[in-house]
Amino acid sequence: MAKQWVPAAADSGRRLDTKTNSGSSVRNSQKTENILLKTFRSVFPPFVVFLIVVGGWELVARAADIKPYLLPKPTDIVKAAADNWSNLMVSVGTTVSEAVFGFLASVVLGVVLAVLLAMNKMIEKSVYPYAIILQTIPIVAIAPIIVIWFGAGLNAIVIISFLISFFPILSNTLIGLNSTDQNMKNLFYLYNATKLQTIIRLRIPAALPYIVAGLKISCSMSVIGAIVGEYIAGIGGGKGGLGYAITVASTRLQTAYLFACGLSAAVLGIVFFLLINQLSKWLLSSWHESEMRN
Amino acid sequence: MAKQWVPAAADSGRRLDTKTNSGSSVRNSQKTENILLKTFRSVFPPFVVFLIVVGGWELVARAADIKPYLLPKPTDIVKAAADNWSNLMVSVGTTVSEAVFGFLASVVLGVVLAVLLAMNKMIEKSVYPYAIILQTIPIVAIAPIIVIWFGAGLNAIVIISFLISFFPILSNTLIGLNSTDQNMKNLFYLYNATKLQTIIRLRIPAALPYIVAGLKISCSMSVIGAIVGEYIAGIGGGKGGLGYAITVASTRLQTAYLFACGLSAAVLGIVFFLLINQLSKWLLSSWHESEMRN
Amino acid sequence: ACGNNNNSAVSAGTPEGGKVSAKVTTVTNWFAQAEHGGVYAALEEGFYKDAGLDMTITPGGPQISATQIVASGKAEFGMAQADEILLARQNGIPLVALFASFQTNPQGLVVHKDAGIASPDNLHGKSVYVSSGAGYWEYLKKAYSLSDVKQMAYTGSAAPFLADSNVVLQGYVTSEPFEMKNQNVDVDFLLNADFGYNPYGNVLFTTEDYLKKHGDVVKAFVEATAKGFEAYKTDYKTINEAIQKESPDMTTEKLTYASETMMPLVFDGDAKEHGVGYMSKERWETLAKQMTDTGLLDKMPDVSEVYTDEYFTK
Amino acid sequence: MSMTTTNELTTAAIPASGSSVLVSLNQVGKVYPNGTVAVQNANLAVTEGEFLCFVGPSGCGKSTIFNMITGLTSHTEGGLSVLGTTPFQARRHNEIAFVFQEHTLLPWTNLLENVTLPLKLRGIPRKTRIEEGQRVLELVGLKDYMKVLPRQLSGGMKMRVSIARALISRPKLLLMDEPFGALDEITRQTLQDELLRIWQQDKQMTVLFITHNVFEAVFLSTRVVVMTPRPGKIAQVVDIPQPFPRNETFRTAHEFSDYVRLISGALQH
Amino acid sequence: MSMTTTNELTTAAIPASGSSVLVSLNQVGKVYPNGTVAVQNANLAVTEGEFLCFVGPSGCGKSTIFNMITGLTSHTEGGLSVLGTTPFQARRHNEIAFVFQEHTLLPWTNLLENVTLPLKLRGIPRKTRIEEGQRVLELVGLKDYMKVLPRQLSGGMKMRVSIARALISRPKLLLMDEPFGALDEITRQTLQDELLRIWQQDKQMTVLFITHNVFEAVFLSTRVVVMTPRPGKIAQVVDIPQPFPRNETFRTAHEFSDYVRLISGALQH
Ligand SMILES: Nc1ncnc2c1ncn2[C@@H]1O[C@H](COP(=O)(O)OP(=O)(O)OP(=O)(O)O)[C@@H](O)[C@H]1O
Ligand SMILES: Nc1ncnc2c1ncn2[C@@H]1O[C@H](COP(=O)(O)OP(=O)(O)OP(=O)(O)O)[C@@H](O)[C@H]1O
Ligand SMILES: [Mg+2]
Ligand SMILES: [Mg+2]
Repeated sequence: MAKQWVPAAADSGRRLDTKTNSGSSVRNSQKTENILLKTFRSVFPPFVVFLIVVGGWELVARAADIKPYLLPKPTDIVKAAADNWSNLMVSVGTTVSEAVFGFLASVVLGVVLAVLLAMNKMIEKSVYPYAIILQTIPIVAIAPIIVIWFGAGLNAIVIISFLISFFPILSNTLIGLNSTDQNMKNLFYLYNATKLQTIIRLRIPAALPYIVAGLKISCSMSVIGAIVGEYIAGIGGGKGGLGYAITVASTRLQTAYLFACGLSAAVLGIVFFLLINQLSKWLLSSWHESEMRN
Repeated sequence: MAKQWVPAAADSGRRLDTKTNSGSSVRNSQKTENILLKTFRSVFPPFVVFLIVVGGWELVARAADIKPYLLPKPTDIVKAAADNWSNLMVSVGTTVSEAVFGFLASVVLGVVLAVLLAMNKMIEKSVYPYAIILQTIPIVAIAPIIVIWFGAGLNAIVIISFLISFFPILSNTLIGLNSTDQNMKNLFYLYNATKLQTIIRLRIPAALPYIVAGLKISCSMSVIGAIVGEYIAGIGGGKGGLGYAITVASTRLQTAYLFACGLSAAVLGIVFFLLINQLSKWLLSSWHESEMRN
Repeated sequence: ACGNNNNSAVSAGTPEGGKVSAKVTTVTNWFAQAEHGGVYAALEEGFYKDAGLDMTITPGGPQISATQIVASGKAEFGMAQADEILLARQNGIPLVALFASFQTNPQGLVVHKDAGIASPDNLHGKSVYVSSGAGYWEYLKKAYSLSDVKQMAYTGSAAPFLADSNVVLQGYVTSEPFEMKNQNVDVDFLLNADFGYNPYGNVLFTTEDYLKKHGDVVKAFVEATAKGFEAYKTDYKTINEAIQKESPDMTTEKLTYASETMMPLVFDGDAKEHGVGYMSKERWETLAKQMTDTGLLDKMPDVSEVYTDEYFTK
Repeated sequence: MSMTTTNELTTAAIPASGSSVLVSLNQVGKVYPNGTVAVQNANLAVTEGEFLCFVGPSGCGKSTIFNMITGLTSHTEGGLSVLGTTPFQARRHNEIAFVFQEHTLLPWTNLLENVTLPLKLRGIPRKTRIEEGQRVLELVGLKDYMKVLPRQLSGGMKMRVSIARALISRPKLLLMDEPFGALDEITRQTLQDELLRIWQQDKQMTVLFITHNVFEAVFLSTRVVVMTPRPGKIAQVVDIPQPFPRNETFRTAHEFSDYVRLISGALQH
Repeated sequence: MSMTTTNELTTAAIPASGSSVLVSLNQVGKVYPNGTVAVQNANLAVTEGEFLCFVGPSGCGKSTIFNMITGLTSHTEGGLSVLGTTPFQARRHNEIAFVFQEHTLLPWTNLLENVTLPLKLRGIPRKTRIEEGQRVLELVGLKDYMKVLPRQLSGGMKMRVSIARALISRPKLLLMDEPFGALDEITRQTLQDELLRIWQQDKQMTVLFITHNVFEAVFLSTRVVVMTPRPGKIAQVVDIPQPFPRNETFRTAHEFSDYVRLISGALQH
């Protein structure tokens, strides 16, 4: 009889039970250690990949003698960023504020419009195509009108950022609102809930995973939107954002600084994303599979 | 005793029971009528809104005497489109093929990458930030490199279209894959399913509503991507797409034709969207709330 | 008219008999237009072929950087403004200017006739749409103390200009006045060259490396291109038809207007004496100094390395 | 033994004298769009204050009848009236409550919020809501779990929360679809007693109750509706004219086993 | 009357002679992260070929014990072995099957696909899968519903599909969490008989079975594990050393009611 005793909480098998973490019989001091270990584990792999990517890039660029004006080395980029640090920071600051406004507008209008559409199929059918037009019509085509109607600079840029980041929120929210479990809808229906109550107390909470998925897409797109906005409707000069900086670096053939700006934009996008990610964890971790610890 | 008999299937109350439609005791001829009526009902409201929007636009433009080079009237746009019909069709054709390639690449790579990321948290943590970078780094910043590496024209354009439309699919699919119901995951785990089986037989089908939501966002973005690509890395000449046509029309002050091109892009986007919508209906209508008839 | 030849540099060579034979590509700076007339003429009339060059002309576009494409070796020859070449060299891209299409740069500012702007001195308080980072604007800003001018990003659209008579737009003297006339807008044109900033326009260039290795190919290219411009001068109508094939949306009138406007800018000045395409050290030095003064260049470059005039023997 | 059996037609025709008819089915039929005939020719009149149990084999159409009464699905044949009006109007009176066959708890909010949802939807103030919530959670033995999320409960506990939610609104018509199926005998008996107590307190409440347990049906109800499958029909309606309150004495009485045997026989038939 | 009651400690120590121990719990405990002590000091040795029923009040930790045995959740105290190895290794033998308390059907595919899933995951060819699928669907009386999607089924039918899925893989160890709770008496008895028949055919199969129905527990099992709540403990293990096959005679025998009374007493305690 080959019996094998397994001591508690020492089994290494894959744990599907998201309800448990490392087991609460473990003592407190060990818990703190665990948290440190976990943080380390979650920070370490991306860090290693980062090192590999950046190191590899640097090495390949050096080895193959890739010209910096074609593809600058990481060191070139860092140097360019350091040399222009104060300019870069001003640009980043400008872009951040534009992107934030654009994103907030997207969130508010996207969710509100989705709710309106979800409440009435007829409205959805009539209005939704225009939302798609808003997303598909090339910004360059309507940029002049935006500039003329809303004035160049911040206004136009925020509107362009909004136009670019708004649709993913609208679309995802709408699908989420339409995905509510039939049993729960029946529950609210039978308890005589008004449409508004059903939306607020049932359909929006149930759609949260979808809404958050939309936010995750939109948040970094709002950065792109701000940059595109600066590019096509921006004001030049001292307070130009990253879009302006990129154009200038591009015409001046300062490839390394161009990359520094581009990567700043990417970092901005990632920071926005991580913030939304935190929000998502906070909203969903207690009840939705997508954010449960495991 | 105020009793009120309700004859069958004649109740006008709100029907939450998606399982039933108009009641199958209705005779066949009536059914056909119903279908016609339904089609009419679903086509009519958007059509009315269309008339109102376009008519209103025309009237306001005429009344306020808005200059055609600022905001052309619908009639101007139609005329411009008719005058340049064959050019326009060539441009549309070019853009369609670029967008389709870009979109297909997004779908395949987006879903495949999401599956890889979903299979391993470590990979997800390490690789996902780079996906965000891909989406956030301004295309203008890397356009010259894309052109040098892949050559101007179709290649570069498809890649740009891909870069722009890829993230929504990746992000939504990943969230969807992570949303699988715990009970079902347990089921597969206990039946000793391999990771691949769990992905294919459980997590992907369960994630379909999210994947489709991603497709709905991406499909029209691939059109935008193709246009941006043409604008940035396109080649002019006879076979230029809508992006080229827009650039040219813009410098030539042909605002009406510019709008005709922009609206063609929008129509393209809507057509793409409707196709994906049909796909979604076909995939989900039998089991997921978001696409059940009601 | 697209596609790049990856192996073209390899195939360049000089077989016996002293005649070159090479497959080469030229990247222009925009979609095919009259301003590129000389190059297309040389292609159409077979001057490149006669010189042993199997030439492909790739039109540029808004974000297609001829300097980077040539620097990467995907093309042998490119087209850019003189100030761009100086900037490129400062950023480590070893380009050499070979041939200046325009003695007088066609770039300038379009202004409404009724705005009363006769010189940059009158620009105070106006909105000016210029490409972000443009060299001439830095010069004008400094030379005319235009810090109170509202600078806007130019993205190719003229709509803001049409909407407001206080708006000033960048443009080409060969193009924008014609378009504006078509829209019944009365405009004046301030040519940058008239106000002190005159980099050679549409300069054809190659890399130092290519020049060193394939001097004979370069020579053949420059000579054939010069012949092309001479041919274009007399026969621009037929060449324009070829250009129209590349850019079908160009009207004949537009091309004609451009051709007629550009001739003095190409063939007057030093070109009269030294031949079309000629470049002088003084002009390059003036430009380099202007750019250094405005801060576009960190330090004065040695202009003798920037261009070569050894193919101008007249 | 005063056991009476009425067939469906006479039942529909003769409501218990004096009280008003709350729910009435007249030749009601239901065909699902896929062609399944779930219910056929169902006749039934439920008078105020009744406690009516439905028994019948799995898939015979019990839940379907409930869904038609609540208006969640439409009947495709016959006539149906609830609280003197259409099922779709009836729910507007806020006098109907129900327990679904599958517990339907909102996963994002705690038990108290889940249980007090019907009150919240009616705009009852927070203080009352909390009091009432505590009351009904106590009733089902889950007072300690007020702040817990549904996913931390066992299967039986979730069902008990559903029951608490139905009881909180003090309904006039209470529909329960196998509420005690997931419960152990003791919890079940406690809840049976509680339910009868509440029902008796307020003689106005009418209960429709689906169960698979014939003992339970006999113990609880004034009448038992026996259904047969394919297509779902009401086979028999058995009166249980035994006095309330009922207790262990009744459970062990001879009549009790007689009723059980009668109904079991009708089911087997 | 040959009724023996062993307390938990001795049960763990003395497995039935001869056969090997399939599942063994040694002072097993489970504390959920939120602090709930779900199971405490559980000792149990299940030998091959046993039919073991678990009874106990709602929330006493029955499902938790099952989850620990299948490795879905880890035990936080004591030692646990399944099929001679860890719970996490055990499932790799492909010899465990189970019915969850809540039916877990894939909504996007039909009953046949749902039922044959375990075979598909093992790469069994399509033809065999269809044959086996039809066999087990017939067993639970749902052969006509092969091509139907789960949402078109009644509550009890869904549960029967879950049962069919568990039976299809002819497991060595079968865990069933209240499989018959949602079924009417007749379907329930049919399935009980079927289950016993399958179990007896193949003397190697061991069944762990959670139920709220003490009659069912006594009728089916060789031993009944009685649990008490807060914290969940094994209060008593009752042997039912009655011969198989069992039938109506056993159900009406005096021993039967004695066992029922004994276990009900242990539960009430
Ligand atoms: N949405 C639906 N579409 C088609 N058929 C359905 C649907 N819902 C239920 N049915 C069918 O209707 C019949 C009756 O179902 P119902 O749910 O009313 O049974 P039930 O008596 O409640 O059974 P149980 O006791 O198992 O819950 C079944 O045969 C079932 O397959
Ligand atoms: N994920 C969880 N997190 C915290 N507590 C839990 C969790 N799952 C179950 N519990 C608690 O553990 C205890 C036992 O739960 P379990 O599901 O094992 O009960 P059970 O005996 O199966 O009851 P039932 O017969 O009602 O299904 C309960 O008090 C429950 O609240
Ligand atoms: Mg039912
Ligand atoms: Mg349980």
